[in-house]
Amino acid sequence: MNALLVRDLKLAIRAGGGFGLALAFFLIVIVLVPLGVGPEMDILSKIAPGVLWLGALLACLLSLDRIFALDYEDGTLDLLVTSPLPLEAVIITKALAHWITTSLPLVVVAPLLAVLLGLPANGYLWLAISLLLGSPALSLIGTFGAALTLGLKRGGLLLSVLVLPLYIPTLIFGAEVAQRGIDGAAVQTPLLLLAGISFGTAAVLPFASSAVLRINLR
Amino acid sequence: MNALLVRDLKLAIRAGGGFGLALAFFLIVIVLVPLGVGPEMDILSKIAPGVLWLGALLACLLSLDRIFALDYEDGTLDLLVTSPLPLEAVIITKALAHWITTSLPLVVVAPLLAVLLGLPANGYLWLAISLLLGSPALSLIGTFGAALTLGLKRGGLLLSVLVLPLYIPTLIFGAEVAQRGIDGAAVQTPLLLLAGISFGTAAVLPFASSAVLRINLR
Amino acid sequence: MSLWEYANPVKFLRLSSKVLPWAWGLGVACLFIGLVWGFFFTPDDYRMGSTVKIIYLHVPSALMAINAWFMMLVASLIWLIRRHHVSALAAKAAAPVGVAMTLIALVTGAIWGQPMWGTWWVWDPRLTSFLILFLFYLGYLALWAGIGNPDTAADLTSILCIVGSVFAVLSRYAVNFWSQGLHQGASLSLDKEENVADVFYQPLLFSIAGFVLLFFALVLLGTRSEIQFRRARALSLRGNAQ
Amino acid sequence: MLLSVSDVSVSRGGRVLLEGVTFDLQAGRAIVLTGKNGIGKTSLLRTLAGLQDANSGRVDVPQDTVVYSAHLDGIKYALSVAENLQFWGAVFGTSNLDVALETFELEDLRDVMAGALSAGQKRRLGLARLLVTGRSIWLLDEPTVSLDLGSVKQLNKVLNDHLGAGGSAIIATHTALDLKGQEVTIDLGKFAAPKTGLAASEEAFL
Amino acid sequence: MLLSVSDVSVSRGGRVLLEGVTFDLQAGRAIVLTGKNGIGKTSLLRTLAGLQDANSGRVDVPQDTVVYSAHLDGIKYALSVAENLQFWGAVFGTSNLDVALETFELEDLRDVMAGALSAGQKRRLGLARLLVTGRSIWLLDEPTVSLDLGSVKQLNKVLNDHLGAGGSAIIATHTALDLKGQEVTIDLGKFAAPKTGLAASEEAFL
Ligand code: HEM
Ligand SMILES: Nc1ncnc2c1ncn2[C@@H]1O[C@H](COP(=O)(O)OP(=O)(O)OP(=O)(O)O)[C@@H](O)[C@H]1O
Ligand SMILES: Nc1ncnc2c1ncn2[C@@H]1O[C@H](COP(=O)(O)OP(=O)(O)OP(=O)(O)O)[C@@H](O)[C@H]1O
Ligand SMILES: [Mg+2]
Ligand SMILES: [Mg+2]
Repeated sequence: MNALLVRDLKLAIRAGGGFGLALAFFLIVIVLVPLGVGPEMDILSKIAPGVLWLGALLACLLSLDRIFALDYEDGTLDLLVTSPLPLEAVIITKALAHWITTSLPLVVVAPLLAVLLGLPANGYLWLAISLLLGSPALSLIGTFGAALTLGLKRGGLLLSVLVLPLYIPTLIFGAEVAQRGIDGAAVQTPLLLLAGISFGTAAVLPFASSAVLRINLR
Repeated sequence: MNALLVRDLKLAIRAGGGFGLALAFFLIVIVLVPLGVGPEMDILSKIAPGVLWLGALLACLLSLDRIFALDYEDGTLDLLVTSPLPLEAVIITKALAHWITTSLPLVVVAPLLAVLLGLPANGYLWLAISLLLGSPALSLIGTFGAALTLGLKRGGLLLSVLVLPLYIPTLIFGAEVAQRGIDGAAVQTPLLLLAGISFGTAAVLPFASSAVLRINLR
Repeated sequence: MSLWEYANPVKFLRLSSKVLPWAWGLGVACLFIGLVWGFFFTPDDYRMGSTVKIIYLHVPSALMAINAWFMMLVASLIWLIRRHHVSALAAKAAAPVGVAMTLIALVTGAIWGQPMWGTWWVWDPRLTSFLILFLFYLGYLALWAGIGNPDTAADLTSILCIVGSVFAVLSRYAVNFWSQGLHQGASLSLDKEENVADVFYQPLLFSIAGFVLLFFALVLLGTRSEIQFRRARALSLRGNAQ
Repeated sequence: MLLSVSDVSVSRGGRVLLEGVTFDLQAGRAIVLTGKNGIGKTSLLRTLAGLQDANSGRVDVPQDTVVYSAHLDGIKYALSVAENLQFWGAVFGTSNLDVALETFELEDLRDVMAGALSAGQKRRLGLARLLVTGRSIWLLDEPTVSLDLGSVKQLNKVLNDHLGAGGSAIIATHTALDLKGQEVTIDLGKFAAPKTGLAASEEAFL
Repeated sequence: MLLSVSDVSVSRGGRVLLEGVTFDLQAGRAIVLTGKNGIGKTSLLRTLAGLQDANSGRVDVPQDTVVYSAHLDGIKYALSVAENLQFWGAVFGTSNLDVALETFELEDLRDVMAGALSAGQKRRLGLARLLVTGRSIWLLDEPTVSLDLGSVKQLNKVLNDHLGAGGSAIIATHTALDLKGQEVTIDLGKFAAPKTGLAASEEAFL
């Protein structure tokens, strides 16, 4: 398990700045938003929590196809499935590796980038917390989507179409936590729901993903 | 040339709804935005032109890696480069195929989806025109980016990081045309600039892309 | 004789060919009665004027859009558990019909919304979650279209349907949480105070019955053509064997 | 008896390829599968490896004894030769790395990124993985592809050593191997299903 | 003289692999390149195909006469066998599809999606492409990989016909081919560069 995690992290880093890339993408999206919607700070700061969450979602999305596709294409997945490792554990490890390389850096810098969008200061903490609690769900759901589209060459667009709708509850609760944090309202309910989604997906989705993987390798 | 175009379109369609997927992705992005930033129509309609342009940009982006990567992985590109077709023509054809499968459908439905964001009615036409004029540049720039990241396995994130900054002028002028259309201001200047970018990239970038391709295959 | 016997594709083809004309006939008749009655023989609503008549298309299609997904869910479960091909193909056939229903509901709703709320669209929870359902349909269809091997596609779409259902319910809840509504509450429950008046209610029931029957007919038709498609594939596999 | 296959039919893409396949594998012995392109060698091996279900019949493979080596070698180009092998060692809970490197003459390439290997060197790395796993039954799909003559000889020796040490192997190949009489060659042509044979999931529609 | 290589050195990954490579290719003749894994056969062929520059020396290849067939066959899995060949026919402005299908016994698979082919069938499709292009100089990188014995014989025949018709070929291979004395075999081992040889772009830093 450990070996797999280490290997995945190593590969992500050697493929050219595993950590940096997700960050750079996130940054670019955050910069593009004012360029698209105009520079008025009052509008920007109103949409800031949502935009930050959407940026994180997209950064996550764009790195999903690396989770299994590389291993599938070079035959590693066949060998992993026939190895002594339980497939569910393989899947959780891969989701974890994805989370570490993609989401974790985002959680750390999101409050920094929030400055660019004029997010009110009392929102920083809750933004970070919401991302921290919600992003594992993004990786786990994404892993499921990646497993579904395994057999398809460059199925990036299909993957997005499958995964983004599944991201909706996470997005809503996540943005809501950040928004309520800014408004000074009670964040407890959406926060618990967010954590609930992360735990729920961690408990259930790996089984679905492993079934899907086996079907795809058949 | 024709044969290549037909083949690329065929492949896009057989890979499962080449046309439909970009549309579906676009729709999803348009739905996610309110879910992130909140349901207030007055804010949404203010950011609508920018969001629609960003959505189109992302839909474009997500399908870029199909342009060369598949042909590279299965060895076709080696064979194409050593074939009698001039490489620049190959590149323009591939950009065209990408534009037809991705951008063209977006141009058609963007005004429809604009309803969801409450885009003022007088913006529909200019939105469509701006997308029509600007999207060829997106495909051409994207082709260049795809050529740059060719050797990298699943370089989707890197590709985005390279290409998105190059998209900035197109995005700015495109969103500006749509915005001015709504405000009833003169659209001529940004419109000409937008068209200029599309023509300029069509005239110059294929040469850069073909140099890059040759280097990457070396 | 067990009901499962009709899960055999060949038997299903035979039985459905007998049922299909009835479903068509009854469906068209009910819909015709419902629409004609509703459009021409009911008074205008005191608040909404004649626009209220959109209800005869809007409500049945919205109902069917949701129920079609539910049917797909059940069919997917049956396929995964009992491996009846008919079940998987019925789910596949229901999806485009469901999408069409969703679109009808969206479009009629938007047309209704323009006079009633002064806007084609608002991000009301009911509307939003309906749009989200549409997205789930799109994903489901895209997966079917993307995968070549029919059995693999059946398996994967079934799993997606189940996982998707859970997330659709979650989304529904989340959306409620996210915005307050403008849209009508449930008004068909029989014991409610604010029920639509009887004059509107009876033709509506006909129209709903018509939609249900037509849905049934369309799914039967779709399933039949999917089965025939697989049959042709099997025959050509046998013929083209090298 | 290590592994037994009785009356198995194998299908792929909806068609039955092989039927009535029956054989046993003993410790210290090898089975060489031959047959023309497309007969179903790869499909049979995938069935034995548990990646694909048999269309009918019984496949008995004891748990955790088999290692599968496919057309593709599962090599990570961004890892060095040694790192590639280390990973599989960790997955299979073993660590006889050096032996594997030495056996397939990869010591010099130990720290080279696998992406910079030639076709044959990659194949040798893929084969070295077998030694690292410590499994006793090897399922090999065309192991000699891309190998030069020296490497084929070396592979032959490795196989003989493996059989000598009580291991066993099932090998699909088009090139002749010299396994000193420890092998049974099975021409899959004799199990070839009639062209009209359809897999169960297709039969259902007729 | 169709193609000539004089005193060429070939480098890959910053190291010189081969140096002083010199040979000529005549019409109706073939050159067979041999040498152990990693010696530089693929790199040399890529140089001849114009995909890679020679480190030094002269490569003379007349324009539009060469077709290259690599380790990978450039097959589109989502196109049928015939569609794959048609495409290459259109690119090279030719249309002798049926001959190519017949020669490599692919007629039965004509309308099968290429993704559903076995390893050897894919290879045969890749080889059939050569016939479709109508080019006279074939550069073949390990053409016999994955082929069954019958197909190897068939390939041999195709090659002999090609040479007989005045075509020519350069073939990197580990398996013996029987080209009726029309071939010159070059063991690249004799051109192997010393291990310390660096490519020009690396030399520059020393
Ligand atoms: C695009 C806009 C609209 C959408 C997507 C939409 C969607 C829906 C949905 C999903 C249902 C639920 C069916 C059910 O669960 O039973 C429904 C029912 C209904 N809608 Fe709409 N609707 C829209 C606009 C409108 C408008 C503008 C009106 C009128 C003011 C309206 C009036 C109703 C009524 C009366 C019902 C029946 C309520 C019930 O019995 O449940 N809708 N609509
Ligand atoms: N992308 C690369 N980067 C760096 N070095 C490489 C790369 N590709 C190949 N090499 C090195 O170049 C050498 C020659 O490789 P090449 O593929 O030409 O050998 P080959 O003679 O075709 O071998 P084989 O018979 O195994 O196919 C090898 O030693 C290999 O390690
Ligand atoms: N993904 C697939 N879908 C449909 N049919 C397939 C698929 N893969 C292989 N086949 C078919 O199954 C048959 C057997 O393929 P298999 O790969 O098992 O052959 P093989 O004996 O290994 O051949 P080779 O020696 O060429 O590797 C072939 O006729 C092929 O056309
Ligand atoms: Mg095989
Ligand atoms: Mg080589």
